[in-house]
Amino acid sequence: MSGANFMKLSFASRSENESFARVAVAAFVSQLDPTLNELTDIKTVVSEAVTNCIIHGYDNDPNGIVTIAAEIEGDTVRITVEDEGAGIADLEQARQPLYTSKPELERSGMGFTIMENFMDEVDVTSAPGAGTKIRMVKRIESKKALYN
Amino acid sequence: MSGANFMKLSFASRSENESFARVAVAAFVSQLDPTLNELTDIKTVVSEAVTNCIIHGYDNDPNGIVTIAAEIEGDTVRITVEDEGAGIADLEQARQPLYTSKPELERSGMGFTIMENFMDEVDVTSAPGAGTKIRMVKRIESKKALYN
Amino acid sequence: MSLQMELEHGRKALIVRLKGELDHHTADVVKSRMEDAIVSGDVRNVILSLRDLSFMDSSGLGVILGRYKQITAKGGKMVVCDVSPAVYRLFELSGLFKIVSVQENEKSAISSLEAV
Amino acid sequence: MSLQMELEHGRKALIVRLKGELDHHTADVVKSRMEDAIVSGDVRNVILSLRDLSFMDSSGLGVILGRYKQITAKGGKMVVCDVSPAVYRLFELSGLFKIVSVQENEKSAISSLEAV
Ligand SMILES: Nc1ncnc2c1ncn2[C@@H]1O[C@H](COP(=O)(O)OP(=O)(O)O)[C@@H](O)[C@H]1O
Ligand SMILES: Nc1ncnc2c1ncn2[C@@H]1O[C@H](COP(=O)(O)OP(=O)(O)O)[C@@H](O)[C@H]1O
Repeated sequence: MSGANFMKLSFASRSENESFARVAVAAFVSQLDPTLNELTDIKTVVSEAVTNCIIHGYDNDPNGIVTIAAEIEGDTVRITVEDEGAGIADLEQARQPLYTSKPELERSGMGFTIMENFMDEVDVTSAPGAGTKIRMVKRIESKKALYN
Repeated sequence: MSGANFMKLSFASRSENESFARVAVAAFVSQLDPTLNELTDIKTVVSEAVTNCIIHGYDNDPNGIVTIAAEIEGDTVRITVEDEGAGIADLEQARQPLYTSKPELERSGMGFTIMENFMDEVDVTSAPGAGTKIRMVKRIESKKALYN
Repeated sequence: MSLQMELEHGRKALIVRLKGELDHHTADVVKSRMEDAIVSGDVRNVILSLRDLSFMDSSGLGVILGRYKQITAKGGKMVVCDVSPAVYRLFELSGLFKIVSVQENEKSAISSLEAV
Repeated sequence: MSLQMELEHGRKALIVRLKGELDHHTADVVKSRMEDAIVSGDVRNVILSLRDLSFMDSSGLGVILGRYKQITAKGGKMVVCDVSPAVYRLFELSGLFKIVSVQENEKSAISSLEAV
């Protein structure tokens, strides 16, 4: 392999695309021969981030666009999930476990906490009216073990 | 549902992405609740078109970009697969069953024939040096049956 | 659809079995069907079986917590059973396993309701 | 890897079992491993079992046709067995089923070689 492998995926902000998005990213990452647990982690964080774009970023308006980029380099996968929606005013508050701005929608407020726990790095860029971009990094252990 | 659902996917022209591409498109199309046969058809034509971009469009250079767009409207899925590679000089010849410009790579020359047989419409735009774009349309029967 | 639901009105509890993927998209139908069953039926307790659940994210936590609140407000109990390691991890992270009773399978879930 | 290969040197034939997905990406390894086995080993015929093949496209047709040519050049035969309806359709479209013998399973593939 020369250099990094990458993909970029954009789709309508419809909830029926949540499942599609996590399957697509999982299929891409499976090139690294991850364990089932690692694959579940990846699916879960993609689901969290994409759901947030749809619910919070676009307030359930199906006319927004969600963009995912993924890059594989060595044993590391980098994933960004991005919307051009509402943005987040108070990032520190947003990242608190159990904090949600939409309790009426039965949100658990656990999305960011799950991303932080399942990935090695999570970095959020956001500003009100300017959308939100989540960058996540995870090293895939199975491949590493192979090279030891 | 209001309007059409869509997705757009770009990735490096590496053969390891062939499997990823067909899984991603199949996951998107599965919203239409296709039969297993229909899903296999879709996977196969995506595999054919993407493989052609990689082998013929980019001559196996992994630095090219393959782009897939898919749109679901009613019971119909529209898929385009596109490269910015070599292009095709003689389209009529290229679409002949069993014709291949790379017999040394054990190509069967059946890619276009399969696309034409498995999809309802196939339309190719190409010019030497200007890349190739395949547009394919398929109506998903299972959904239609449901509405009858 | 990527989620199937089976509702069984047992003597002690409404048994809800989920099959497939529970995310934001599918949580709506889980919410409304369980809500309706709890409100309209003579339901004292709820057993939620996740044996055939192949995926769940935090939207699942939300809908489970919502039904937990609903049934406890009626004086009932909620037991979740057949929880996969992946789902258990979400329960741990969110602290849900501290408030919702988790049992190994439907049988022990039923016994746990009888024991009290 | 998305394709696994099993090679068994039988009395009458080299038996090759493919499992997983046969596309352009995985065709290379199928080509080189079968090529090596046919060239180096004392192989008279080839039986290719597709029982556990979950996907195949026209790159698979190419690699099968290539091995067919290789073994027939040595005076041998090639039999393909356990062909799914989807793969059979590709065989039909390409006319491959007219030149390569297709048998139901390994057993009948072996008998078909003995019969001649
Ligand atoms: N893409 C986004 N756009 C706007 N706001 C967001 C976005 N993602 C998260 N947020 C904000 O951060 C809060 C916490 O997110 P999260 O931890 O995923 O919990 P939940 O989605 O359950 O509310 C959300 O309630 C919302 O206010
Ligand atoms: N994306 C493409 N870019 C350039 N040439 C192409 C492309 N797709 C197809 N072709 C040309 O059309 C021919 C026939 O394609 P196809 O029927 O798929 O057979 P095969 O891929 O087995 O050669 C190819 O051999 C090639 O010359």
